Amino acid sequence: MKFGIMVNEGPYQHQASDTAYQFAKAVLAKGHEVYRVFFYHDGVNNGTRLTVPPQDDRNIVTRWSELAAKHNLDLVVCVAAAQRRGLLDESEAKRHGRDANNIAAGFRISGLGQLVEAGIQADRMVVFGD
Amino acid sequence: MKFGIMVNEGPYQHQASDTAYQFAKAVLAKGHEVYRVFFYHDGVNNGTRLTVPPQDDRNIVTRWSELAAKHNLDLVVCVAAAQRRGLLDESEAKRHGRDANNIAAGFRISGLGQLVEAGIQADRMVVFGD
Amino acid sequence: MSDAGGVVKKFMFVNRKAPYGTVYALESLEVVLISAAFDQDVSLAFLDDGVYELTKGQSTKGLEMKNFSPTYRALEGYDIEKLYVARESLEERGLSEDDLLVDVQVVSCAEMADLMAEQDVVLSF
Amino acid sequence: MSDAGGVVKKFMFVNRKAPYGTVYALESLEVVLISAAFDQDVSLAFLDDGVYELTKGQSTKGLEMKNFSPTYRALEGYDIEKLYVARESLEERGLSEDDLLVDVQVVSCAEMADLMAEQDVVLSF
Amino acid sequence: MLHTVNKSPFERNTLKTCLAHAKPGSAVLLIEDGVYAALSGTAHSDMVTQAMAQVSVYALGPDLDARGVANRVLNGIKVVDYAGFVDLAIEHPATQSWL
Amino acid sequence: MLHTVNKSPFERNTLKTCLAHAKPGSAVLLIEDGVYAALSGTAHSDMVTQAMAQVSVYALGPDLDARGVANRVLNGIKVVDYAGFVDLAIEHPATQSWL
Repeated sequence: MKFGIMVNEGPYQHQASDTAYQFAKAVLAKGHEVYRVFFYHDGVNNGTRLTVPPQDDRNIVTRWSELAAKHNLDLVVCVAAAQRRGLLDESEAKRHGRDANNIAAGFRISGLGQLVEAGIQADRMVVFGD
Repeated sequence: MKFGIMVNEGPYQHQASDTAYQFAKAVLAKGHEVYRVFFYHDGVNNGTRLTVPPQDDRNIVTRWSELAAKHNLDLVVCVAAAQRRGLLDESEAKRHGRDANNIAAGFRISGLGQLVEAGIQADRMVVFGD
Repeated sequence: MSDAGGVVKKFMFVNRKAPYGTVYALESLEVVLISAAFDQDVSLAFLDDGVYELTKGQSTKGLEMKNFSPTYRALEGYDIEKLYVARESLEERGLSEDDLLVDVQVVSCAEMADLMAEQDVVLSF
Repeated sequence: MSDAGGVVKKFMFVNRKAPYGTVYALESLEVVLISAAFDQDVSLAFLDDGVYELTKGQSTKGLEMKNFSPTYRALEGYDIEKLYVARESLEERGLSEDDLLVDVQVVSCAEMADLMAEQDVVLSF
Repeated sequence: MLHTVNKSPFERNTLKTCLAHAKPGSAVLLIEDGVYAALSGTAHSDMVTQAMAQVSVYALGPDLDARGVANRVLNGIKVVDYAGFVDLAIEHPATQSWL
Repeated sequence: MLHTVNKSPFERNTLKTCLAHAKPGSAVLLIEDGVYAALSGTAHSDMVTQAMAQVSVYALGPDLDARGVANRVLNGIKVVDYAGFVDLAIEHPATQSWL
């Protein structure tokens, strides 16, 4: 079965990203497919490679990147929400004249259509937020 | 009179940063002093120079930077909260081996002691959050 | 734009939060507008503080924020016409249909529950 | 470390949120620990879901999150000994002092209000 | 003491807890989504009206305007702007934000 | 339908609204701070017990454990892990997250 997952909150502040990650891992462990994880609202902040969590805590961003690499997941960050909050990839940074970008490995920036499309293509859509 | 201000939420997602900004402007307009604005929790995300808000919306980060420049404000971002969430200045990025930083003009990164010290030195402390 | 391959699903966007205090109402509306391009069966539910998203007379100058409430009026032009508002939520707030800036269907809690149960995809923010 | 110049103010940290669902409880505790270095008159108030921060037996392995509850036991070592817990909040939750992992003073709503009114600085998260 | 409440009383327990701890003579300022508590004809109007016997209740005008509810404010609630918020914070020796 | 609730019933109105809209035969899964609704002896236990006459109520074990309340779960509530959460999402044709 194909799952779509939406994450509406950033790392650490709310548990949403943690729960979504554990849910995604469980989906994969059962042999199902994660069609896409869509990061919206502050959820876009899960896609920054600049986090430096304490040594004794989980690294939420790296965990997503690694899960994506292992299972070829499609981690999509909403472009409009990302622009508002300062999450850019190289081409976005260039386009908007910014001198740096901060997107992490395994994440890509795209439009809200990707969320609707996930709703259409996936058999189940589950939302995690505040 | 000297005011300390704490901001606990990031830009756009919650109104906290907007209200804090309008409050700070009103404090200054009345001839009082803003001793320090301390950004904690997701509030640290107010200090990223990578935001690209829509043309017809306010630019929350730039607004803080400009207010700081005009009134010589002390905008302090909590280092521990910033590390968790991916807000770094040049020296933090170097120290943690990151290839980019994203802090905006007028913000500085420092410890939680700066919050307690603001509570001691300011005549009034006002907190804005979720 | 749609690459849905002819699939039509029932999408419901559930709005339970007040505008301006948080961005959820605004960013939810942005998804609704995009969804129009996919030829799906879209409905919007407004309950609890979500009914405040639709109040007439919003004026955001003092907040320096964008007043996005007129966009609800534009939904009709995108063929998004199923707007359901919870009667109990209006009543608790002393609001009536006349206080809302768009035409809506006011429904009971039981009717709203039936509508929700029919959906293929429920997005909440 | 303190550059308070001899000023001693009454600081209260107000905890009203449950642990783990949000980071406020953990990051609040980090401020409390720092405040100990400034020789201020520090107290902590736990009310509403904040009382859940102090429950015994927290075990976070399944969440892969850090269990920070033992830190409350360390507060005494920092001379932070004024921990006030709202009686009504415990009762609503079916909790008693025995369920908490540190010694606290259980106070009524009126007593908590008096304590709050005495403060110079109230920090809430 | 000045108390601020920024949450809707329909969504959260914040206002209720604030009012239970606001001592006679203190001030409660409703801001952001908290201004929905300032309105007449709602399920929470009575709670606020009763509280006004003990405490002064204020509401932030720009937040009322944004939400289109400025014409529904309960009698006895004073509407202030950001400058008035600053005045209240000065007038009272400490501010407690009920988040 | 599978309903998820991630908020404490003491802090927000989320669970109450969810239960008012969960049709007989549907499932309600309590996660994150929502698990506080799964406990016996609280001000909200009766509401949940009554709901169980119509809907199946589940609670996420790792969230109960983290909060130190796994030994207080109401009779009739089934405790599941993340794999059980996935099973519930599969079993029901749609999931509604009450945020």
